Amino acid sequence: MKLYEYQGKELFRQYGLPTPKGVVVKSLDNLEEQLQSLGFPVVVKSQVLTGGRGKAGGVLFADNVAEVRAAGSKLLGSVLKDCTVDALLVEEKVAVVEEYYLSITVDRASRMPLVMFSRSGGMDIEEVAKTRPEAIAKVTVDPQMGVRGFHCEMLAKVGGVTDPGIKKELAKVVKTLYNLYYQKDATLVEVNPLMLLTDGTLIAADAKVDIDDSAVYRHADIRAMEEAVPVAPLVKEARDTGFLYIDVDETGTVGVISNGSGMIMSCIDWIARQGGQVTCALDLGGGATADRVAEGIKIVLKNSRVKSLLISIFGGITRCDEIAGGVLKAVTENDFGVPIVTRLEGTNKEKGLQILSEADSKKIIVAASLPEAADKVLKAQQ
Amino acid sequence: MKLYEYQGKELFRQYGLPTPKGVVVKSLDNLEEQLQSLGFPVVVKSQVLTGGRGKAGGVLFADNVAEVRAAGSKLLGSVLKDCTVDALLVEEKVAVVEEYYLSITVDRASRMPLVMFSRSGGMDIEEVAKTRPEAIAKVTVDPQMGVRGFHCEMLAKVGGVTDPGIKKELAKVVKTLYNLYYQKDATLVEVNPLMLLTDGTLIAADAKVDIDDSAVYRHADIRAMEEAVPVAPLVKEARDTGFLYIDVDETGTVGVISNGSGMIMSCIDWIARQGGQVTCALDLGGGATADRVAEGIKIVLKNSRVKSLLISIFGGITRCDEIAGGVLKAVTENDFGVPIVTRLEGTNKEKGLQILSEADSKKIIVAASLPEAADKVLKAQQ
Amino acid sequence: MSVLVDKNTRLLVQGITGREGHFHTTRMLEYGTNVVAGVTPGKGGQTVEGVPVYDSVAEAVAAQQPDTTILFVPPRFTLDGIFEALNAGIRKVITIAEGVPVRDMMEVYHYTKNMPDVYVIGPNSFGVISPGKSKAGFMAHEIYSPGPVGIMSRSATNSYETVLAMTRRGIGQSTAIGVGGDMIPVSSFAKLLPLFQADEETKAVVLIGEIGGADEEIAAEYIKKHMTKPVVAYIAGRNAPKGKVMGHAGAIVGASGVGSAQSKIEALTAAGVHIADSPNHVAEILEKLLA
Amino acid sequence: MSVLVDKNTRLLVQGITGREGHFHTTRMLEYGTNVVAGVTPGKGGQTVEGVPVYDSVAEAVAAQQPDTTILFVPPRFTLDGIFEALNAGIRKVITIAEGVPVRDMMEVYHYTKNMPDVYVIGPNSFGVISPGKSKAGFMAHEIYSPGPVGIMSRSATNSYETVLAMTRRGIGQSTAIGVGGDMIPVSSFAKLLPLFQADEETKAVVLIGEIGGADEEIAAEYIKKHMTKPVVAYIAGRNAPKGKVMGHAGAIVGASGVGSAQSKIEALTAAGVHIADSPNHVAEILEKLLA
Repeated sequence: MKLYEYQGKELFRQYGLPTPKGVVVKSLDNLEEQLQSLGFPVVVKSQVLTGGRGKAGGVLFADNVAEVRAAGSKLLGSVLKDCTVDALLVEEKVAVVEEYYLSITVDRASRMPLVMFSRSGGMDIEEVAKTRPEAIAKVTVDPQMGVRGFHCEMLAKVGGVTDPGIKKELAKVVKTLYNLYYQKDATLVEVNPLMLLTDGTLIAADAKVDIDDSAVYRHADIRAMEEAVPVAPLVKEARDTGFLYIDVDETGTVGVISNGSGMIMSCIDWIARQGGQVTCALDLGGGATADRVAEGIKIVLKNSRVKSLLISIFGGITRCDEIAGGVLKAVTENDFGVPIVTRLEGTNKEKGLQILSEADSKKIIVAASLPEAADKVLKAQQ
Repeated sequence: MKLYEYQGKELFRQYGLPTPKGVVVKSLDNLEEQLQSLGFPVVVKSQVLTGGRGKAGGVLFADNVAEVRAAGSKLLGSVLKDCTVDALLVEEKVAVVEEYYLSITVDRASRMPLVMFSRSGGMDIEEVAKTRPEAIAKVTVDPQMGVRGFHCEMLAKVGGVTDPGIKKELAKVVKTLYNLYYQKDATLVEVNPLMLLTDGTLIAADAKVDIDDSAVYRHADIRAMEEAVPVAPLVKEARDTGFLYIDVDETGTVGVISNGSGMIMSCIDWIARQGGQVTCALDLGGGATADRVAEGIKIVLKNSRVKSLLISIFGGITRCDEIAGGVLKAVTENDFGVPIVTRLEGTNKEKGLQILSEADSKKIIVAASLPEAADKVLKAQQ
Repeated sequence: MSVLVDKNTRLLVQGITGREGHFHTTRMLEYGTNVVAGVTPGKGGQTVEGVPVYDSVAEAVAAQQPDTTILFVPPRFTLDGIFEALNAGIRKVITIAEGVPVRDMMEVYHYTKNMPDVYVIGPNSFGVISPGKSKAGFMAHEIYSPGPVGIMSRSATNSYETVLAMTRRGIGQSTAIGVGGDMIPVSSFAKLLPLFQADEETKAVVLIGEIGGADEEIAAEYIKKHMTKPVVAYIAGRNAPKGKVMGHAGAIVGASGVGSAQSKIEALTAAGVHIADSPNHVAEILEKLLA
Repeated sequence: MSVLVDKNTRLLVQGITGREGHFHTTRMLEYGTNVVAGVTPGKGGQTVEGVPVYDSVAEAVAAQQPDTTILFVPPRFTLDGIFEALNAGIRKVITIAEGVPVRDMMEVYHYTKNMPDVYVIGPNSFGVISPGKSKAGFMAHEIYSPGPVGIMSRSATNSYETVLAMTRRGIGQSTAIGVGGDMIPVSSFAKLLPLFQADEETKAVVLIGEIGGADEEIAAEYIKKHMTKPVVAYIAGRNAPKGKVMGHAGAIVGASGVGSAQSKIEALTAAGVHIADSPNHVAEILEKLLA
């Protein structure tokens, strides 16, 4: 679960990591009142859950309330890299000496948190990664040790920080951020820029935090942030039904329903190989009943880009007869113009095929294998 | 560092473990005012750092302020099992269904925290340990796992708790106490009794907490409790000089100074074997200088039970010439009536013996080995 | 022979009285698995399909000496369940739950990483099956057949596809292991390859990976150095969608290319592994290799 | 031969620029120890008695390949220092600091407990010496002499007494190890006994224990099962004072008697160990055993 910058900063402050003084603005009514605790100049930052916000024009500067209003009028409600801007974070500008980069994510090879630090922070960090990878310090932290003095020493040394005072500050920030990362079940915590102020302290000027969806349940404070995070309507509808809806490609024309991400990837791969393109996919997970399968089909067919649908199931926990029953139910109860190619294997396969063969609908096409199904789902569009 | 009951309970409350409502009383002035937040009846408990307080008469009951005053007059300033009572904890009595026992200490064999629980808590728990050891559940907790649901299940099952509601309460208390134990560097946390109230909740009616002396430095809250804890004058004087003073036996007549607890134990063993008894010992640790050795000798000789002193040093980091210099300095600068048997080995031994041989004092006796030294230090008393 | 489970396996089912636990216990018993005990706290003394139920793993171990356990417990109790099993001395743990927090499995990984004889399969695994002998999992066992090919897969469905294609061609399996589809599988390819290399019955190994992580690359290193048996690999996700990326960390780490289908295929190819384009292709390659 | 340290040891000194670190580096060099590098953060590039100093253990390892490290750092930095050394791949760590928090060493113990080739000696240890070859510690090396007896001791001073008595009788030492006097020594007797059992030069082993803990009892189990070489033990503290006890936990645990001098002596006697009454007595027994 991705958090907005202002939500990430709430967590930062909870852990004692300083952030600039700021106010979240969701409407321009009473703007003067909303901003009364702030000094000027300020930065007006669009709250969106994607990177590259600055370069896309989502960050503006203002010297007074009128300028904030002007910026707000421009930004609020606008669409930035596919995300609608519902909120702004208005923050006091701070006098900056340097801009650092600091992040923690997971190193999947060693199964350890990976801390990355560079003195060359700011918007061009990805360029630095390409042209001067040695300028980015990377340290994995054994979670059974936790982050230690020597980790911070290594980050500072490779990252190019030599001043003892700043090293000490950095160590404090790294330890704080690690604790937040670990205790809050984050999969990403990124501060870019981490600003060095004139007084030698460090302050988090941005916050990118992603929390493990599977662990949100055990953090009441993050659960409370959840409702502010927008979810695409079909993703939400799928989630409420217990399914996972995935947007694959806007130019695609095929919908895929399957049980398990591995099979979904294989379906996408096969259809691509046959020259087609999947636009969205739905993962039923294990053990879906006929009623729920019918629900899933309805959700996918709400995506108007879907011109044909491939349902590929390998029944383990999931039973093929339930899938077939769901297909039948969906087709019977609705008037889709979309052909459905179904391919069943595994538990109760014969029973499922029996149900489909008795359906007597031109929209229901049966395939015996995944290659055949991929072929048929594309031909059905012609 | 042992904490008073009321200090331990401060920690309990900090971690969310309930305790009875209470007030710490150090003087009987304005008693009514001090107790105004409490309801009656109350328990008046002497705050001492030793066990068996109840059986020794240190706990009284009172139904009103006058009775508290009477109890207080009796207890405040009294001596309970060698400890002077400087403070009382006056607590509201609670309606109790059962009294449990719960503690966490370290299991030195497995190097893991050991949680012990019994449904048969209260003053007779040691008797239970002897006669019905199976009634006390003992579970070691791998610190890399932390305390888990299954640990609590095992404690409840062996301890004899079957009610699901109480089991849940117990699990909460065990987890809380474990976190306190681990995070606060405790070497002992004991709640006896842990009271089951009529509403099915558990409450800590007593608190015995011992914090690892080596780790107090990293807990500001515990450092703040330190000044309230009384330290025997000689122990304090030794600690301020950087030494460790140990009371061995009130009936003893020999003082021992050495560098290292192993050697001190061997000195005590040897003197016991020769029919003598050590009364106190001072551990110089490593690397003491002549000045500091002289300080150490002065501290030990302030104990009037010391009729002769054995100094046994095996120099590693510690240098024998510094020891000899210290002996000389102490004897020259003071007028002790006490003979000092010195036995030196290791680093700069010859130089040390040279210094002692030139001292020309009848009070300075040199021994070549530990058995000889033990022999001489006892003969010197005759 | 076979690996991890066989006729001698004494299986414990944690969460045996739950809906899934009960259903799959029945299926496993039908398959011939020696399910010796179950655990559900508070349900000790009951039986499920004749299998005795205990309140704790420790009690089940004392009474029935299981050597392997499978957890049919919800994701939020999975960490406790795994630790309980390890704490009671069980060395083989199979975890099927989907949606276990990443940090929990990180803890299990690091807790067990220096224990050479401990295998934690999963999470989000379909289990382990040695066809004709024993199964500990929920896979559709009808598609499996005994034979000389060991299989490890991150994806349940892709391994089913592969097994079905193999079985249709008359190529059986020694053991099939679901290493699990989550971010942090505990005992992954590199930890399991030595078992197949040592197993006399296994003549070839199939590795079914997918994009993300570095387990296929790490496996490639092991294969290069130690495997004498042929390995066939299928990597799913060459055309998988890219998620909306927040922050730069992914891009910085990704700069090395590790985790992409291309990186995995290159590493495996360099290790002498046969690369298949599809589950069906795996079976075709095996047919030639074993001919 | 000898154990843990010898002529081939490449020693790192953590905290080399401190007062103690510098002094004992000099003493170790005098003894012939191959001190290859030192570490003090911020002092990289300096030298101490000709030994190059680095900012971190990782850099020292990259430049000088030490295989063993000794920490002359204050107790509150000991945990960091040990973890830094382990993290950099050093497998033998000697910690002399006194006053390290118990929890810190608990963490080190559990972090390393499944690493068969990792030895963490201490804390509160005098170090390790293989007389005539190498020393990594602060012991008064003048009293040692090369010979056939391996020594492990919880107490520095009691081991010095014993060594002196042995040397005076012409009985030398293969290696002497201070396992440390704290509540939780990391690599204790039972972990070290196999080294002495395997060491060709060692003909007999001396174990110097004291009251408290169960390490002597655990060692007795190992000796009973695996040791073919004679073992002599001295247990200090038979007449040690009892501390003022708070709470009942100690009494409940103590009901079994484990930890008392009597329990240790009984366990060791049952394992065939020769019990000495004093350091001097150890030497007397050895004289007969080796005659």
